[in-house]
Amino acid sequence: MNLKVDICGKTLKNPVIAASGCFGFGREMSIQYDLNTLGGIALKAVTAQKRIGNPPPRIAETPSGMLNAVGLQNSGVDQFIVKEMPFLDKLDTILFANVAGSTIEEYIEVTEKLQNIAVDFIELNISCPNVKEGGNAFGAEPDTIYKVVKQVKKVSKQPLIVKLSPNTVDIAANAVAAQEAGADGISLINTLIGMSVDVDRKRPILANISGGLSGPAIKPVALSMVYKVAQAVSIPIIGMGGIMTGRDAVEFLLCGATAVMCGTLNLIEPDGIPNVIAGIEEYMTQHKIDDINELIGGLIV
Amino acid sequence: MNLKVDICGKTLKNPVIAASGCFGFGREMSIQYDLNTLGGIALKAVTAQKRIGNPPPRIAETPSGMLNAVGLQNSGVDQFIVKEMPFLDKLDTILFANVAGSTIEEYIEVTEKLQNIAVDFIELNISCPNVKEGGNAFGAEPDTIYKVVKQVKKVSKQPLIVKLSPNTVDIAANAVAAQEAGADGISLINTLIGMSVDVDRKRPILANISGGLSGPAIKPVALSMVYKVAQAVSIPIIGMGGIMTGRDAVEFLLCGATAVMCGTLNLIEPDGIPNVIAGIEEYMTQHKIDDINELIGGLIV
Amino acid sequence: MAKRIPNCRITSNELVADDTYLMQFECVTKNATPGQFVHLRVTGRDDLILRRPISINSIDTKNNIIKLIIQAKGEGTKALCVLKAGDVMDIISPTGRGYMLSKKVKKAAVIGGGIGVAPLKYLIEYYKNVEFDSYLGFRSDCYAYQLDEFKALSNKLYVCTDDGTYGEKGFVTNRLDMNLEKEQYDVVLACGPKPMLGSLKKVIDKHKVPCFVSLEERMGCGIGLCKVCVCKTQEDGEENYERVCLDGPVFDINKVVL
Amino acid sequence: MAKRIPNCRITSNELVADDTYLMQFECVTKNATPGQFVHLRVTGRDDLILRRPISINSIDTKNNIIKLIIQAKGEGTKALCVLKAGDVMDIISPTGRGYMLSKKVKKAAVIGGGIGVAPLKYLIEYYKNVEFDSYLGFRSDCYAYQLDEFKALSNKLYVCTDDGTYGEKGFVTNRLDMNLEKEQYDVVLACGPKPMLGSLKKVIDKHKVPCFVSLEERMGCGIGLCKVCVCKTQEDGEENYERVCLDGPVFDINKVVL
Ligand SMILES: Cc1cc2nc3c(=O)[nH]c(=O)nc-3n(C[C@H](O)[C@H](O)[C@H](O)COP(=O)(O)OP(=O)(O)OC[C@H]3O[C@@H](n4cnc5c(N)ncnc54)[C@H](O)[C@@H]3O)c2cc1C
Ligand SMILES: Cc1cc2nc3c(=O)[nH]c(=O)nc-3n(C[C@H](O)[C@H](O)[C@H](O)COP(=O)(O)OP(=O)(O)OC[C@H]3O[C@@H](n4cnc5c(N)ncnc54)[C@H](O)[C@@H]3O)c2cc1C
Ligand SMILES: Cc1cc2nc3c(=O)[nH]c(=O)nc-3n(C[C@H](O)[C@H](O)[C@H](O)COP(=O)(O)O)c2cc1C
Ligand SMILES: Cc1cc2nc3c(=O)[nH]c(=O)nc-3n(C[C@H](O)[C@H](O)[C@H](O)COP(=O)(O)O)c2cc1C
Ligand code: FES
Ligand code: FES
Repeated sequence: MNLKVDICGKTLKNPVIAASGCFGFGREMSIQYDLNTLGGIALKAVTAQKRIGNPPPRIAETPSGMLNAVGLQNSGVDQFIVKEMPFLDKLDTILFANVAGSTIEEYIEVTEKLQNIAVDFIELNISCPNVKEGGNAFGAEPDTIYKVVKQVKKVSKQPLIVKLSPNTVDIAANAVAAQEAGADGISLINTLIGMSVDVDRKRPILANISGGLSGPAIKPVALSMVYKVAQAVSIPIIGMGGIMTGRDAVEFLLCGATAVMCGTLNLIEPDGIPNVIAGIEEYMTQHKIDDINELIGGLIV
Repeated sequence: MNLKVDICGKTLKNPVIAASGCFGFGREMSIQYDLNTLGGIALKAVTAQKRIGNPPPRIAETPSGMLNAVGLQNSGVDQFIVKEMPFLDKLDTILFANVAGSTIEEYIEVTEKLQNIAVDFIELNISCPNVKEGGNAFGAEPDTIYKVVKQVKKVSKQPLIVKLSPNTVDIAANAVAAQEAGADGISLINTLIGMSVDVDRKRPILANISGGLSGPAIKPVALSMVYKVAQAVSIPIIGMGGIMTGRDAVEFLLCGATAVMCGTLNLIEPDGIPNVIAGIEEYMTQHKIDDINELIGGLIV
Repeated sequence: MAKRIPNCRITSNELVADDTYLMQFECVTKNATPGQFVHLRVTGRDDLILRRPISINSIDTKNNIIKLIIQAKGEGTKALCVLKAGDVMDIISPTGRGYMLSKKVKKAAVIGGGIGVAPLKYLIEYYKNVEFDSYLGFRSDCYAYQLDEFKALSNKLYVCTDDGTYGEKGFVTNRLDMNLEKEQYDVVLACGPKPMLGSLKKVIDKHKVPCFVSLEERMGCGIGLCKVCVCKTQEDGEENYERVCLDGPVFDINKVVL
Repeated sequence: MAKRIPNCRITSNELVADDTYLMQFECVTKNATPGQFVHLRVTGRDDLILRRPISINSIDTKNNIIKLIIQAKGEGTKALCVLKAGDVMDIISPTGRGYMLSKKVKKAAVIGGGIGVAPLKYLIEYYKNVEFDSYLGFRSDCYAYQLDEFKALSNKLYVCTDDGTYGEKGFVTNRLDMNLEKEQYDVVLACGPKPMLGSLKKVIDKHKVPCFVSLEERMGCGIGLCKVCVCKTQEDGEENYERVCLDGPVFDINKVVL
């Protein structure tokens, strides 16, 4: 059975990647299982300078979903390189460095600093809903997407995956803009903007008032967007949003994703991703599919 | 205890309204309970001509939510007036006629025909995701919203409530555009666009491929949008999206909604809305609140 | 009238065939006609927001017990099938327009496939004065259920399996087709999967017997509010979508587009 | 190491105070330190996607039984509290950095409020060679639990209730404050609601005793991945957010901003 997929000429052992922000820099999970069994790891977002992030509470539970408002807490790109890369360098899996920023200059600065580092892909996070500037402000409309992608592409030797926001009108137009600006792939979706209220205290649950909605609740939205983007672009797509099982992952592959990412799953089940990989294999066995690439875009409409 | 709220000078017995498309024209539910206990009823969408709607399956279950793709099936505005109004005329509750269309002309035509009919409000549905033309195409961006609202407002004697789509970048800007064009109120949210796949058959579950996501899953998105719109406009807001209990309704009131609508709830529990009203009363008793108007916009941030 | 009863107590739930359970629960449902269904929700499974429509298999009016045959397919029916005596579920009962036979009907055929056999049992129990021949189709022996009951209630019983592991090998619509050459039925009453109803339509067209079929469609409310559960109908050349939950599930076979 | 065990069997679950349950379940957890917690998910409640952190109240290492004290508050804890012997739940155990006492500690005070009393029992059971004075605060008599056990395990036991229905009326931090005038403790170990920890901080500042507190924060993973569970810390003038789940829940009171 072949589970290998190819993205921009790089081969993933299987199509299941840990999503950014839900896996730290891999260290904590490495005591749970062998990280080399993963298709890849998207690392926690890094910015030019250290950020302490938003005050707590940063998480709220919602029906079949959750809100988070971490706010890009990280030690900055320099510390990332010094502190995290030595551990990551030893891994034999595909690495996605998730790059965030408040300005185009910041995106460029971070990407430049990552040039001599052994990360396989740059994942341009222009879709974080939890920071005042940057993030969603760049990722919502085709013209701003085009601008930032064009600039960052110039400095990036690694293939550039652009991570899109679902908080938009026309996701396909946004994906096309990224492709035209030189993106080598699209990952989607980041979180939907949401809110939750403690009626007894008459206060929002998150200190940040609103946060990013993830988990099973958003899977239908994610699937629809992946399917639309797959009709619109020719570059590979990495789909995510609410994947909890192998069968969920297959839904994304059928809709046109070459690989998938699992985020929230890791917050619930430390052994979640290995189970998703096993679930895909089980599905393939049941349906007598030898090569996972047969599933990609295989939806019958 | 006062549950009465006021919208555009009309008094609702309580702030709980049946949402459009989930209550037919009232008849089927009238055998379940006395419809006059409702704050109001938003009727199923009507268009200029009869529409047969989309082929089945039109519904899919998703985690804590559902997708629908009814596609505005209705007998047309003339038949609505002849066949449904005699029954509705006898009710003592506030009626919202939900107007849909594919062109601005159609919205105008339907609204004009409703002028001599005893409906209290026109609810302009520029946010239906399940038809190819019209619907979401009008409701996603400020300029098109402004245009259609401006035109329809000219022909409407009844106060005009504009129902907004969540499939957008900046809901506050959309609401402001509606207000500037003369809208008397805003209702939101209509459904998010979503999709669901049967992995065994490798096919979308809905014949229409995608549909509108509703139910508890979308409540965080709805709350966030209601809260943002409440900061941006001065006209009343009717909030909805995933309300299942009195406490859910209170979340929306605290975020700034003057009234709420319940849609999906009716598909699950025929006695759902009476229970929501009772739940609000229970909350008010617990928290020693005499007048429901104290709750509206009462979120402490 | 369809009524919600949020706490129906299950009195028993037992496996009667592969993946197939006979569930019994306490419920005062008077005047339910055969072909009507109950609309079930699994208490506590708030992630599964929709109800599941399940046909009435039998009613014990003396003890107020409703019987259902439930096939464990997806998440909801699987959750229903593991419920035990004493557990509760949330139901709407009864709903839909069932099989309504005129007084003139003396002899009729019921034809069912798979899980579609279930409502036919209540049908032949209910119309005590009608003589029924039963035609039942199953994929295989291991999926067959309630054959003894059908045997006792029917004038004649024909059972077919796709693989020949029980009764006749082949499709039960073929058996009906052959029998209609000699047998006279006032009406044929059917329930089963779409392909079976399609074959039945051809048989009916050929023999020109009145026929009513019970349809399946994905549902929301189950009581006529939401129009998601439609089937295509054709009358006087005009196509329409009618609600399976309230205008059906039982339709004249000549009215629905199969 | 924190490990997921998807099918932990509950052996008993009983009410020990108003809304408060003592739950026992089978689990091989070796080397759990006091102050560590288990991270629980209700099997089958797929709408509640997050786990709930609950401190270890006691471990019976011989029989591999973990005891928890759970207060039924919101949906998740309510669902946990109705579980019965034989039911299963999904846990991650143990996680967090607990109270770690150096060999030098001979005499210590534990101070807890409400549900924060629960982990202190495992603490005083665990450090058998330390002499503990226990200071326990409850809102009211009806919320107090395990007082006999604390009595047996403590050198001295002080109980306060807000309304005076049991023990002393008033806040337990006041009792500690008064006692610190004469008593010498090598360390004070605390767990309780934020306002209590705030008052404690003042007491500690005044008497200059080493003190470690266990914090509560809303959590995601519980194992250090997601950084949602943070508390503000201050060291050398620099503010930071540290993870309650992995860097804590037990922190030096002088490091955290309360
Ligand atoms: C009028 C009527 C009577 C029925 N009577 C019986 C019966 O007596 N015994 C029995 O075992 N089954 C019966 N069915 C089919 C039964 O309703 C479905 O098998 C069941 O809803 C599937 O739910 P699930 O949780 O297993 O599947 P899931 O795939 O988890 O269901 C997801 C959603 O799709 C709907 N759905 C999926 N498959 C079907 C289907 N085939 N028909 C309708 N809705 C579907 C579910 O209701 C639910 O809303 C009947 C259906 C109808 C319409
Ligand atoms: C390290 C630690 C140890 C704890 N030990 C115990 C214990 O021994 N016994 C006990 O009864 N309680 C304990 N708690 C508190 C307990 O975790 C919460 O009361 C519980 O999570 C609330 O869940 P719910 O389903 O009742 O509330 P809901 O409001 O339904 O919960 C929704 C979400 O918010 C979170 N949440 C809500 N309130 C709290 C809170 N006070 N603290 C943390 N998360 C919260 C839930 O975990 C969940 O993710 C502890 C908390 C922490 C952080
Ligand atoms: C706690 C948390 C933190 C996240 N942080 C990041 C981040 O730093 N960068 C990023 O691109 N996405 C971030 N995301 C979004 C996820 O990578 C993913 O796009 C989203 O959660 C949807 O997938 P899921 O439903 O599988 O979680 C975060 C999500 C969560 C829940
Ligand atoms: C089956 C169905 C049909 C709907 N039809 C309409 C409609 O005709 N007009 C409209 O404005 N909204 C329609 N809606 C949207 C609802 O009125 C409501 O905006 C949405 O479902 C969110 O609320 P809820 O989560 O309470 O259902 C429909 C929703 C459903 C589920
Ligand atoms: S299921 Fe709602 S109308 Fe039939
Ligand atoms: S809960 Fe995820 S880091 Fe603490």
